[in-house]
Amino acid sequence: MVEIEERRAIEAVLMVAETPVEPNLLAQLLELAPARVSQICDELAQSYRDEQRGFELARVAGGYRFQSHPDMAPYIERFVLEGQSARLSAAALETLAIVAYKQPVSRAQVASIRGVNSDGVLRTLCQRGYVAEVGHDPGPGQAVLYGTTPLLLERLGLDRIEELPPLGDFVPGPEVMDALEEGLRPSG
Amino acid sequence: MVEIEERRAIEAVLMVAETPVEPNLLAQLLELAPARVSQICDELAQSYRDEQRGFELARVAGGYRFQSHPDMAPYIERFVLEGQSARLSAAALETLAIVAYKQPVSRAQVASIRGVNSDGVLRTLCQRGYVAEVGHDPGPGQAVLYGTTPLLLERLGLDRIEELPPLGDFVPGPEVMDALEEGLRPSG
Amino acid sequence: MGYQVSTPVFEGPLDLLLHLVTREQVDIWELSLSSIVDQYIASIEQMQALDLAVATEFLLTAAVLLELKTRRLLSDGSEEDDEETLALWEERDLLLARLLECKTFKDASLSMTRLMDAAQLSVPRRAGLEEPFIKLAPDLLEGVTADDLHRALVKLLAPKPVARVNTEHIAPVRASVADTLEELVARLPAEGRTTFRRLTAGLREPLEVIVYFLALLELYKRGAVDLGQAAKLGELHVSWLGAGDDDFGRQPTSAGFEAGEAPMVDQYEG
Repeated sequence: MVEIEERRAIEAVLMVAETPVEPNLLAQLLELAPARVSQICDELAQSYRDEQRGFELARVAGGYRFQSHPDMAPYIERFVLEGQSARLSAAALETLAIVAYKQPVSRAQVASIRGVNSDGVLRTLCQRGYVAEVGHDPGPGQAVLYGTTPLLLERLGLDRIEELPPLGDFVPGPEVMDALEEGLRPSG
Repeated sequence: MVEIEERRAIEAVLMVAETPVEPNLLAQLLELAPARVSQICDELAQSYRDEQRGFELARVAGGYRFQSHPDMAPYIERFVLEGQSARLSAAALETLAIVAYKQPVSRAQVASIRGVNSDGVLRTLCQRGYVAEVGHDPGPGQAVLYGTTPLLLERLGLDRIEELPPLGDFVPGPEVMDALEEGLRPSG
Repeated sequence: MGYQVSTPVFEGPLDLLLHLVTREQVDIWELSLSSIVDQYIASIEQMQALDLAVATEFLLTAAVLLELKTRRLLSDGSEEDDEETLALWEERDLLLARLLECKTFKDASLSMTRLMDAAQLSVPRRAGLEEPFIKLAPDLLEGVTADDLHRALVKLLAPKPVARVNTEHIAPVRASVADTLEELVARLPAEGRTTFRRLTAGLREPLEVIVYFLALLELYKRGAVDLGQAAKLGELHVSWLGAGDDDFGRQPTSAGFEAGEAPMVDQYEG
């Protein structure tokens, strides 16, 4: 691999990574020695400093990641306060509901109930402290299991999670009844 | 604000954003004219190209975002083992095309074009977040109307839905019409 | 990743027509339905799982083709009246317009696929905020209640409405009990003693068989035939007893039915 390609590949991977990437993993991806990876990363970090970029390449928790430059913190704060919509998205509400009622629950279980991959939403909820890892599935694979946190209870104004409205008395909504009726109506 | 600070602030904000950031929001954060923001972003994008970075600054779904350079896709594929969005079925793509070009459009209209009930496909597309309810038909029945979402634009890599190739490009040519007419002659 | 539906031909009902008519230059009126079915079964066997949506759409397609073909065969005569021809042409124009529209969107969807594939080469950054800033973000749960969570889950767990095959375009089978009665009265005296199975051997539609059964019951009620069955679900034996006190000769509609109105089988549907 030519040198420029190595550098570009590392930049690309770090750009899409959601958590710090260990040099060993980068080395494996690029079929390079870990020492060489560290060297390239150091060079990259230096070049961003030289160019006075608004981001930096930092070594965090044993890996590398892109992050905003500390000098830019005031802008990030304004972005967070003014830019983000403060409402919980429908996807997040659904995911939170599944975790609250079905806990402890794995990512795969959440995805199968929602019908879509929900990893990103779960991560956001974890970051916000509403949901947390509560253990591992004893079965093969040992999937991480998620549950709700005391912070969530506090925000919902509940004392215990058992105070959530019971699911037992489930009645299909009007749209389901409509659909069923429609389906049963003889044609013609 | 000195020019270099504007550039750095934009780089920093885009680094922490999870969805494309509209130039208006950046303009508000930086107290700049939106046109100036667009200009800086274009210059940034150009500088990344000149420096042969492994990432690029793209204009997608009405905003700016960092993304990996398409040339680096082979490395990203190795890195992101699952995250890639699953391919849509042909039925889903057809329905998506109808919604994209005819929006706002009702379920009945979609079904009449496709020739089959398309409720299930529409529901899947809504769940994926590519299509959403955008209003109600003012006529009798007040049918729900569907349109495409910014997420679809992201998936398509487009800035605005108007960037889709015009539908006229896909109207079958005279040879197909002839073949159809020939094949469908009612009396032999 | 499940299976790859590698049968674009059968993806939609209109697609099939389109494919056969344009690409293979097949005259729809000379189409062999059985060969399409064979092709379809072969393609299903290649799938690892049966895609119900595809299967349903295929059945619908087959039904449309069958109906078009049937009409073609039935209207083969030279004494077609003008109105009927006109209606057929109108139907053809409608079908043509739909095929063109369908093909337009199908091609548009292919171009969208190409856009998606190209866009997929670039992966967006979604790492989000760094730790110190997360705490700054406004409380997402503002205004969210336990009832909201309950509602969200109930909606998720609600049984999904099942798609229904629209069969309105398929012409109903126009077999009537009155007609069948007439046919049986003409046929049974010569047969003397027979079985229900033999009587209905030439019938394909379950509805037609049901109509035969209803007609036989009517004759039994009037004492014109005797029915016997050796065992439960066994062979049903039919013996002709004679016209009895009713005259079945040329006048099939009688006291058992509404005067002059031969009941359509539709009335016997659940």
